Amino acid sequence: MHDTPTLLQLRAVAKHFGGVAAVGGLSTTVRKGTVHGLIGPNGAGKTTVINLITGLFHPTDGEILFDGHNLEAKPPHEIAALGISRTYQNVRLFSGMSALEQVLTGCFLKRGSSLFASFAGLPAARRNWEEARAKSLLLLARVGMAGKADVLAETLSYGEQRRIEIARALGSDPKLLLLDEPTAGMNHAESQAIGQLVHELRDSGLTILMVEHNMGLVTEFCDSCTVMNFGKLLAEGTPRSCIDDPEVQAAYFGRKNDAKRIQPVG
Amino acid sequence: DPAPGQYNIGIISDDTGPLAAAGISYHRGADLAIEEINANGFAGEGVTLNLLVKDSATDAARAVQAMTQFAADRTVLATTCCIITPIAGALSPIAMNNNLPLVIYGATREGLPQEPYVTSVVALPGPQEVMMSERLASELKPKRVAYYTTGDNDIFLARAHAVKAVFEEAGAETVAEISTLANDTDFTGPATQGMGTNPDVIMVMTTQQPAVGIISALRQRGYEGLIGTSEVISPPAIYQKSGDLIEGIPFALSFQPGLSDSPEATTFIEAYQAKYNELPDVYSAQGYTAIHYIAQGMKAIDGEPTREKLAEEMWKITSIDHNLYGGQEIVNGQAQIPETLIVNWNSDGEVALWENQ
Amino acid sequence: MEAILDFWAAYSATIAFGLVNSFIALSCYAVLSAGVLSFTTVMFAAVGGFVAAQMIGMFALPPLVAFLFAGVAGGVAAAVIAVIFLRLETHWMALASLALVLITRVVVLNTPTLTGGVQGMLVPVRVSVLELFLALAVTAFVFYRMHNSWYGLVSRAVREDPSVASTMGISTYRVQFIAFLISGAVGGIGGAALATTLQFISADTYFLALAFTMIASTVLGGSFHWFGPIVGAFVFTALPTTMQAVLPEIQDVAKGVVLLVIMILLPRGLVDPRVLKLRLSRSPKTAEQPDA
Amino acid sequence: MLNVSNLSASYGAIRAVKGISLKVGQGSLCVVLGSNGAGKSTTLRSIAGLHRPVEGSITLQDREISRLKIHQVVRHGLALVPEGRMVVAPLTVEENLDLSGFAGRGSDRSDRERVYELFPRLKERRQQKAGLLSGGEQQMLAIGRALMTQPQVLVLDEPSMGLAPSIVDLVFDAIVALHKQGQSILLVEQNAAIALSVCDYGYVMRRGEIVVEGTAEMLRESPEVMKAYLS
Amino acid sequence: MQLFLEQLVNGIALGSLYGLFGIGFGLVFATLGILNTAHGAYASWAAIIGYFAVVWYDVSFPVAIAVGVIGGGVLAILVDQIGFQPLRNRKTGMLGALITSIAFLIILDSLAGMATNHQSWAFPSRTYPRGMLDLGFMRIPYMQLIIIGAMVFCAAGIYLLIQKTRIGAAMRAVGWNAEAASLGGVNARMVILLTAFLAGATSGLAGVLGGAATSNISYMLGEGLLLKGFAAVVVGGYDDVRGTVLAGILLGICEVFIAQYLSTTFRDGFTYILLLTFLVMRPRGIFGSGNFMRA
Ligand SMILES: Nc1ncnc2c1ncn2[C@@H]1O[C@H](COP(=O)(O)OP(=O)(O)OP(=O)(O)O)[C@@H](O)[C@H]1O
Ligand SMILES: Nc1ncnc2c1ncn2[C@@H]1O[C@H](COP(=O)(O)OP(=O)(O)OP(=O)(O)O)[C@@H](O)[C@H]1O
Ligand SMILES: [Mg+2]
Ligand SMILES: [Mg+2]
Repeated sequence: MHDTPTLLQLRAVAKHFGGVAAVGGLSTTVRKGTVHGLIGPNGAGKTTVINLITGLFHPTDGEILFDGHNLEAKPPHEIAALGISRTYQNVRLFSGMSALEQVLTGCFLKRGSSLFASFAGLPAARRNWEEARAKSLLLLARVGMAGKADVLAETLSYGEQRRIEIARALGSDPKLLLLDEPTAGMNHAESQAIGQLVHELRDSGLTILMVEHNMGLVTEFCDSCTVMNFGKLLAEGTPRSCIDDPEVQAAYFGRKNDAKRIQPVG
Repeated sequence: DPAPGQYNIGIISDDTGPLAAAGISYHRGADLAIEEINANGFAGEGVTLNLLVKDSATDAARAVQAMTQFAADRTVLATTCCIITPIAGALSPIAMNNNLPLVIYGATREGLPQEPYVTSVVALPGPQEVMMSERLASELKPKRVAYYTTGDNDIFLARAHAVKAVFEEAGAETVAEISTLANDTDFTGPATQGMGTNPDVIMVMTTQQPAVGIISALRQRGYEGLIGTSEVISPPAIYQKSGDLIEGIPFALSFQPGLSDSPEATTFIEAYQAKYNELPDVYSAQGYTAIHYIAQGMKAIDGEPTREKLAEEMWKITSIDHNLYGGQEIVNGQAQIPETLIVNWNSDGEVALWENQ
Repeated sequence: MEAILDFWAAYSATIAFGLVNSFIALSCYAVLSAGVLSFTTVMFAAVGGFVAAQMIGMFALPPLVAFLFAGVAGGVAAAVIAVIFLRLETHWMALASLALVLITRVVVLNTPTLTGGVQGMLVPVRVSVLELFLALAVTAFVFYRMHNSWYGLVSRAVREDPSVASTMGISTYRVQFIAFLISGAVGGIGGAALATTLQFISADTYFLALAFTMIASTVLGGSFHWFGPIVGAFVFTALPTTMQAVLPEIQDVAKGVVLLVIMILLPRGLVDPRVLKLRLSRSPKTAEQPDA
Repeated sequence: MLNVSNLSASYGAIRAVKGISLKVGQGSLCVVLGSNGAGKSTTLRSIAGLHRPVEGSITLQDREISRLKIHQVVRHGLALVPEGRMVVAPLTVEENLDLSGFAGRGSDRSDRERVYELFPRLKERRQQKAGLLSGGEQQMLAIGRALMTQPQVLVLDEPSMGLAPSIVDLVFDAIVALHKQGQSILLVEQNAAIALSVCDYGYVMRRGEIVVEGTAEMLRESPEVMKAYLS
Repeated sequence: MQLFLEQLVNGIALGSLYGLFGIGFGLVFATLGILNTAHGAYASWAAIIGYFAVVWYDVSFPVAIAVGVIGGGVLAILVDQIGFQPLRNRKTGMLGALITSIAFLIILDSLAGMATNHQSWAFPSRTYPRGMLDLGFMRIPYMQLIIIGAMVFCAAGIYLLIQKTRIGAAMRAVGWNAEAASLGGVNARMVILLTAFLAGATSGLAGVLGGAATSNISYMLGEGLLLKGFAAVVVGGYDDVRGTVLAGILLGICEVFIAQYLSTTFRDGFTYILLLTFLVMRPRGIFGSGNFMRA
């Protein structure tokens, strides 16, 4: 596992909000073609890290390297164009758009024709548009929302909206997919399905950084994992080694950390 | 004489909107003129006129629509309208294209009348204030004069220029030229500024609302010298509102209840008071004149009146018979300045001839 | 036939203003649909109007040709404005654009050689309703194409949530810049259309009343689809005339009440694509719920 | 305590809840299970007054509450921890908690301290705008707010969502403790294992209907539930 | 020097009027999310009501103020309940309410036009304090002192109410999300009514005082205030009373001094160019309203 090349590297990244150091000098690496877990207590700075990687915030300090590029001061859309795509912890779909349109928007980077060509309706652009539609439908099917293409996304239930978000993030054929608690609000079976999807995606060459509180899922589906606490690195390694780390136990699992609770029940 | 019957005249009024106060006056003057004409057969034996009303709320687009509708209505023989120049400017091409006589009763601008369809019953601005200023300059011999004007209104800018030229000619120093805007409401700043220059005479050549505001502000700040202004403070409602603040301030005009004593004026004032329970003002006099101008043209027609014939006859008129000024000349469709009265409000709430105290 | 001709003669001006206001409303919609509430349309219209008036006055151009120049001039003005305005955030942008409307008026009043200053300007040519209609049809077609292209999709995304859109590779700046260019061009044409319909323009022609007409038409018609502003412009233009015919005494009050009632019944405007989508959502094919 | 009978709710033409009945007895802890889109949240929203039901009755201590406004429901003693948290973003943590003073159920500073005791993280963040909190912190705040109103029935929609394991433990410890003190609780939870280990009685929803109900043991042993939620 | 000082006070008084008017406008915008163009109509109506109270019932000036203020508040409540309430929870965003408010602007202004015969009126002399306070080196009209005082009083009161009390927290909460606030037990409807009343009342106060001071009580009175009040709110950073007031005063001073030392023709142009420059340099206003949403 450790011989695969690095795709994403954080070097002493810090982010301060006023007096609060949401991230305080975090260094870690994500290797190509792996599923990397990012875990830690609430407020540890996980979401902030994702925001920093996607350029919604800029680090107060340190640097982020992705696939040979320094992401410093790059605006979000340029970072996305480099091949980073994400979902949000609090689902953020475009209101007024159908499920299909959401995913289609996600395909923007891979539209294959210029804005003007598509406006002018040139034949090639038309073909591209149809391809993007077909791809979006496929992606919807992949997250289990095949029948809901025309449904106004905001009328879907929470769990369903999360799936649309994943499909939307996949639209741009990213190299790195950042998932912020993708299974929050899903039951065991549904989480497993998402886990399977994540594995399939990895096997097709995608790298995934996943924030998750469901430790069963992390142990089962992550290849490696970073644990944060108070914006700093607490532990790093395989999921198992992280979980067994006594410091992690204390910070993350609290007092009753019997391993059984972590295992999928049943 | 024209063929008997009822004929329609369109008025594009300003009954609502920012200039409604004056607009309603024009409209009422026109209404009274119609009544008088129909009662006395001024437009010809058996001829009655009927006023069709469309309110523009002083909005150019609405005025154009109203004018187009009148143009489309073949029963409309003539139209009258317009307080402000932009609307008059927008309506005259329609009048010309549709051969529809248009009498402008409020807006003034050089070159507005166009043969033969567009005519104006208001004189170009200036001469009256010039006459008044000449009198003020000779009687008061002011050393320092300050001027207020409305910077976004061409008519009042022109008036202020004319007035200033008179005083400068007479050797008065111009100590301040302060411009305000038509929509301003706060005049403490301009008043303070004007008084800071210590003028002995202040000439306020602005539109109505600012004029009243400036005069109030000057008086409240304790300015006691002479203020001169224009007919904008003549409507009785202005006196009702401002009372003693505008007493003794001279202004020039051609029609004023109490002073205008021609038979027409007396009848008009009585009828107006009976109908609306208040005194008419210059604006209603202009609305009145506009309709009489049309009626006079009608009367000159032989046979079935048409727009073309009416326009032709109106263009020929050199003097409007029924007017409230004791004489109203017209040259090429443009009214000339009628007799001028220099007056002020006195402490009895009446308008009296102005005298230097 | 007679009746139709009479109706046409009487209401052709109303229809003409409906067409003119459609341009103005579409210009407002162009930026609104990319998430920018801006009154700069008024300024673009002024630029277009005076450019067209000058061109017609100097070179006796036919109106439609003058419209082209007006559109280009509006677009250029928009490019300059966009560079400044896109630095601001939404609410502040709305104010800045209002400020620009006031500045425009001052500039118009004080450049008499270009605009006639306080005197205003006569426009010697009147555009025909047919010409206006043609110009609007072309413009509407452009909006139709845009709506159904990547630009349309992406601008809706930017309007709903610019930061999410940006993490999907969409440059908010670029989308909104394009929106401004379109708004400028269409606004310029609208200003020229207004000039050649009124035949007399001055500082007051392109002032706050136009901003009100523009925003009211757009929202009344529906600000989520390009067809909305056109419908809104016609309704808003015809409203005073209709009310005057029906209730002359209280025409303005009646106009306000009608506007109010429409907004309360259809708060998202007369044309609302969302309603259509909701209906689609309910079609039996898609209403199936996933099984556990 | 809380009695829902024949409740139906819909969004436009979509019927999301189809005539369900459920009961939360005095001092009991009931749980509702179901997959995504089953209608759980809609049910809870209807109970709390966030959504107008189409038909059915909801009584709280024999008082009909189905037509009441949200704040009236709260004042009658039913507090909801909603899906999606719904904290008041522009207010600080402390102000969010203090709002519940409007519930008029006698909450005061000491209640606030109790919430802070449960979630020390909130105390650290108490002057921060709620909208800037991390997801889990917001969830804590939503739970804290509900507790502040001192409800007779506490209704929680996936309270563990987005919480770290230690906090999930905390929350469930708190739920168990409240339950022991006699608090009536209605809980929607995706983690069926935990839910069934603490509740008295459970319902399983599918496509807007209740398909299985029974005591916790019954459900734990039901093959259907096992297959769907616990496998 | 005297001229300078007197003009300064003129500017402050004018700006206080903008600020006073802007407080309510900003309050409704920041808490209820409504850009209320009808806010000016409250000022016009309050002035008109106060005027009629004086003319018909011969009440004293303070009573006229009170009547106008209450009238403005009640009017605001009516407008809110008839026009804005039906739009709440219907996903219309800011625009729906904006147009509704334009509808009310049209209705209220034309009714006010009818009520005043489309004329401008003034409080009869001697029904309000018309004199000036003579300080020797300068003179200040009493009305200006009253306006400045009223503004300071209202600004301080409303600032404290919003920032330091639970009711203020509830107002901010309801404006952001009524459902979320209700979950804490807040009666959103009552809070909205209170907010609307406060906004209408302060606008009314600005209307009565401004109408008296400028001798201009008309159906167009509010329109003039609206644009300037809006500018004050935005420059101030729209959810901060202190910012609104400060920006309003700066605006007033700018206007007076530009008119005095440059020219009135350019007054609006210069004022707004200054404003634009300021916004470009400081895009979030004087106090820069803090962000409370995050990615
Ligand atoms: N814009 C901001 N301003 C101030 N503080 C912030 C801001 N964004 C985040 N924080 C704080 O930074 C800390 C880290 O937040 P972050 O959202 O990254 O946590 P997290 O690890 O994702 O937690 P969770 O698991 O609960 O989602 C939190 O305590 C939060 O309150
Ligand atoms: N605002 C809405 N408009 C239209 N339909 C909606 C809306 N909200 C939910 N629905 C539909 O109602 C059904 C039930 O949704 P609900 O949120 O109650 O499910 P849930 O059981 O809570 O699911 P989850 O576990 O994902 O939270 C879903 O099919 C959903 O699509
Ligand atoms: Mg997080
Ligand atoms: Mg749910």
